[in-house]
Amino acid sequence: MKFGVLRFPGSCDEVDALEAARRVGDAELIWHGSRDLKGSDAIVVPGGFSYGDYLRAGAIARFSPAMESVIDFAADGGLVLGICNGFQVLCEARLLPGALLANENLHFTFRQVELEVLNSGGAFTRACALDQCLSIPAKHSWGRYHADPDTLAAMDSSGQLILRYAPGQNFNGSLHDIAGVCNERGNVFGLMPHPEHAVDELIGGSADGLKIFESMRMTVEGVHA
Amino acid sequence: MRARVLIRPKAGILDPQGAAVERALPALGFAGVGNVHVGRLVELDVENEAQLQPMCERLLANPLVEDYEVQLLDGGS
Amino acid sequence: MRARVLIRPKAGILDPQGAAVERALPALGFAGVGNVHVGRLVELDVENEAQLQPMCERLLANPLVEDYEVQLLDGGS
Amino acid sequence: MPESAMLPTLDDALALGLTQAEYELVCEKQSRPPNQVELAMYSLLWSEHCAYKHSKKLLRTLPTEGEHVVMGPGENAGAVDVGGGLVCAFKVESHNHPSAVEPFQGAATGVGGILRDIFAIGARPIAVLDSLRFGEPTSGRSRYLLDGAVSGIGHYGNSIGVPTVGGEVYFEAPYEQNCLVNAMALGLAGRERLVRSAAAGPGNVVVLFGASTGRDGIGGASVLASAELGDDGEGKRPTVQVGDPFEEKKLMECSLELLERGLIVSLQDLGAAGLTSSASEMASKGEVGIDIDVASVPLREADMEPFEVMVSESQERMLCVVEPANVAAVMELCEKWEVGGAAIGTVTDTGRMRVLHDGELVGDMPVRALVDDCPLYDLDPHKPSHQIYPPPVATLAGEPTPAQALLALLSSPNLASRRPLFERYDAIVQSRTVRRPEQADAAVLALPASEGEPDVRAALAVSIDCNGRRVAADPYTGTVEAVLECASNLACVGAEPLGTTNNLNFGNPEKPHIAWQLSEAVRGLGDACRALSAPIVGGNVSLYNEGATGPIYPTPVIGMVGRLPDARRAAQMGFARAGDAIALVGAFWPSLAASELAKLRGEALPDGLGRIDVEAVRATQAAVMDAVRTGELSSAHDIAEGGLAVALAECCLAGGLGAEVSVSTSPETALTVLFGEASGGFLLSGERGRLLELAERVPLELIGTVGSDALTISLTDAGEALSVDLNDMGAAHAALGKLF
Ligand SMILES: Nc1ncnc2c1ncn2[C@@H]1O[C@H](COP(=O)(O)OP(=O)(O)O)[C@@H](O)[C@H]1O
Ligand SMILES: [Mg+2]
Repeated sequence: MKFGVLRFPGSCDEVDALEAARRVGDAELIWHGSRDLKGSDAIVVPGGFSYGDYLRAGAIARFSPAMESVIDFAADGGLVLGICNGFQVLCEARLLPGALLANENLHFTFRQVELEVLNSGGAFTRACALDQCLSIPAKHSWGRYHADPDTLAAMDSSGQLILRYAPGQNFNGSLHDIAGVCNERGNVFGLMPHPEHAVDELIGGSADGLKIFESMRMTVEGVHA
Repeated sequence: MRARVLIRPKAGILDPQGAAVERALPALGFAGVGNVHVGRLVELDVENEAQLQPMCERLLANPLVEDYEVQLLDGGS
Repeated sequence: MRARVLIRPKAGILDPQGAAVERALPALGFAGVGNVHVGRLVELDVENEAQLQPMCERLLANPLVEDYEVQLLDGGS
Repeated sequence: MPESAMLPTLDDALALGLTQAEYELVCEKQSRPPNQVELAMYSLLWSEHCAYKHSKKLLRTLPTEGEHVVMGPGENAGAVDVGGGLVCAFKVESHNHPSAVEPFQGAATGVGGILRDIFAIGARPIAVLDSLRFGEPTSGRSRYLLDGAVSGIGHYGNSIGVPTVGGEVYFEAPYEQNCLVNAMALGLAGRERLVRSAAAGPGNVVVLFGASTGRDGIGGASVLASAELGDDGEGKRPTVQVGDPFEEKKLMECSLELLERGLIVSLQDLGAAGLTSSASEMASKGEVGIDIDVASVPLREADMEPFEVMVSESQERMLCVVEPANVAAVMELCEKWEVGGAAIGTVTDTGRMRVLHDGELVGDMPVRALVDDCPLYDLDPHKPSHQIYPPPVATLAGEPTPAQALLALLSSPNLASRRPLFERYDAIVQSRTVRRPEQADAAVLALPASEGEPDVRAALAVSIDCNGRRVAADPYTGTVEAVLECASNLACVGAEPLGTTNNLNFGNPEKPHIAWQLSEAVRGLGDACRALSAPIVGGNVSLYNEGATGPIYPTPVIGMVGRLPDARRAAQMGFARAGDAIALVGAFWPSLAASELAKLRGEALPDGLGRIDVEAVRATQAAVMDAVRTGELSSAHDIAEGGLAVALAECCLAGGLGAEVSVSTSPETALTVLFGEASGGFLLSGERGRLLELAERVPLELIGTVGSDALTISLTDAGEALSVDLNDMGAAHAALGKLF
């Protein structure tokens, strides 16, 4: 399978995501100005600061030509993973419900966090076990997930709350400790922590993030856990 | 025409920046301050003022979490 | 009394946020936009309006790089 | 040459910081009084910052050559060979004054500046480290500066995608009025990709690319503004430079792609003194001339005068020399990365730096005079008859018990955990960071796997250090200690030093006692780097760091880069396994003089530190490095501020394990043995037998065992000296959190 990883001028973690994806399949970078997704089976919108993230994180990036194609791709059921800034972009593009606000501590914060898998049946977590704990680093200033109560209730009942910060790990003040959510259809997933930075024990001591990429491969290739 | 857009966190959404200012002011000797909110200010020249609302909806504000208010600053030009 | 403080980048100081918005708007089909500046908005209740200026100088604005403007919103309280 | 504007006077020259003799020399070099543009340019290039007037002669004594050195001082950054066809470029630079004025932007643009130095020589930046000094955190201003500087560094580094992997911060009263913000950056490049800044090829085009030019940082030179402009008020003269990391990100990618595609002849960043310095240095290094037309420079503000364009310090700009045939391709690439680009001049064979405005000549100077002919001054060093720094204010009263002293030290601003700071930095972007802050004494960054052995990745190790209080007590020995400390940090992760950079932060060198500090420090720096075969490949000098209450502590910040063959074996500093033996390694002769404990007790600085046996320290470092490289140790940590007890506590806290330790001493010398400081001591843990093998090479004493939930230290003849719970140590160590 082939991952396409978007690259904005201000992307920072796109090469990390590319290399992480290459551990489970092929992967290629896609320039923000291009509408051609190069036949990708899944898209990663990576971390960083897309267009400088002035105004609001992701606000400008969502209008890029590449994102227009990603919106169509998602509408056709294609898998789209948004990491950190990518999550913000997907929310701004309304591919995911809710919004990401300034961390409650008002600081950029980098910390290894423990995440609980709330739904291991979906396209992005099928390589995980239910309630499994993943050790993955998070690093952001705008990671406080917010959605209105009705939306949250609906998301909860339809299994869209995928990852949650383990007790004591939610430094950004996200509602209900939410770390990662998917859309109703289950083919678009965003999370603030960085799975691409937890794919090699040598670098950071955890390879738990690989499970996300592995799950996507299984989904695309029709493998069931 | 010069226009000003005031963008504020929607009521009911935690505003940690406002809270931080509210906490800091008494420590600096400013008493009697309350209900502090911090938002964004965008000022710009526009030719067509009818564009301001869609601009806010699409880019300048995020209507899910922010309210905005448009002010026209002068009639000229 | 409710007060509003508008905080803007000082003239001549680089305003990357304003520049980013100015670049983005035409691409979204909003033509004829110029001179865009992005700043901050602080709204608060104060008992003593004479405190507003020192508050701005000391906490709300950074006078080295920002100008501020105080608006009083109503007489009541 | 039209003398349109009024000719500036001697008074203008003095206001711009030139001496009368220097001004007269300028007149001589020009064969006439300089005009406005020329005087502005001379005054900057002949400033201490650009001309190193008071330090150049000393710097010439430093060792700059060695087997690993690929590029020594003189270029934008130095570089060492790290194997596999790769070089590591690195340099440290100060942004002290701008940070004192506006800490967020000052620190942010400091990071931006040092990153440009790295990619200016063709290397992709892979890491940043910071070195900060503030007054005691009891001062509100110090906390404000700390918060602003840390936020600014994080803002820039995080946004541009370069990890901040390490650093240091000290709080001492002499920095209250004069904080230090130094930033170091590292980059990687293919050996053949390195590019120099020398302009070459008369007829070639000079292209300025990146951000547009505004009145940023014009500061002092604004005395030259013509009257018509001057009356428009201060708003027109912003001196705070605002950094835009997004612009720099694009500039960096654009620069690297220009080099990769072979489109440019040479490259240079714009830093202090803007176009003036960049263009003149490029011309000087290439022994050519350059013509620049300021009317071609893209401006952020419409009505800038030629001298303003030449001296503007607007950030995020680069200058390159391009063959005419490649100009179109260069512009195309600038467009791709959405950075502005403009041909603003040409390389000439005149040896002159000529400034034009729409074709009209407004400045004309010999490049040599501008760049090389600034007079250099001899220092007049004299050791002061008494210690010039007042004793620190005591914060630990009476005769503390060892447990009280340990907790006081762990919670003291200089020793408390830096976690609240480094959590504001992205330390992992680019997927190289094998050891993050607080995991090991040095940051460790994996290099690409070699072709033959895909499983084994070598790594770089990097450390930055200087204890200014100890340098104040003894400039020579204190500087030697700082260099040794860096090398010890590298040894703990199994790395051998390859090269060194330094930032000499001192007071006013025209004062004999500061001149003495500076000369002694440079002598120590040279001796130590020679002894370690870790030559100096670059650096920076920041002088005149004085406030109303006196000079800063002399602060020669040392940055050292080393290499280890197998990243997997980089040791961690935390104890890892209950039951492991703990060894004290090295000829370790601690003393309380100038120690952290002495500071907490308000003791005056001593006149001189004990001599160091550098060869013995070096031998210990080599033995530790070899032992770490076997991968058979559980942990390694060197003993620094706070002495043995604090080092043990740090091993416990990092590993979440206690220890039982017994040291041979009597109650009278207990505090010295527990908290005294000296170079050359290490704590290793691991299997007893494995540790004992080391005893054949270096002094080694088994002092205890890892385990339990407390650190317990007993004295051989006097029973238990202290026993402190891990939780209590952890709470003390977290003291810095309250400052943010
Ligand atoms: N303390 C020092 N030790 C060694 N080299 C130094 C020192 N200070 C400055 N240099 C070298 O002098 C040259 C000029 O330095 P600087 O003006 O800071 O360069 P840049 O403008 O590129 O930042 C550089 O090559 C730098 O490495
Ligand atoms: Mg340079």
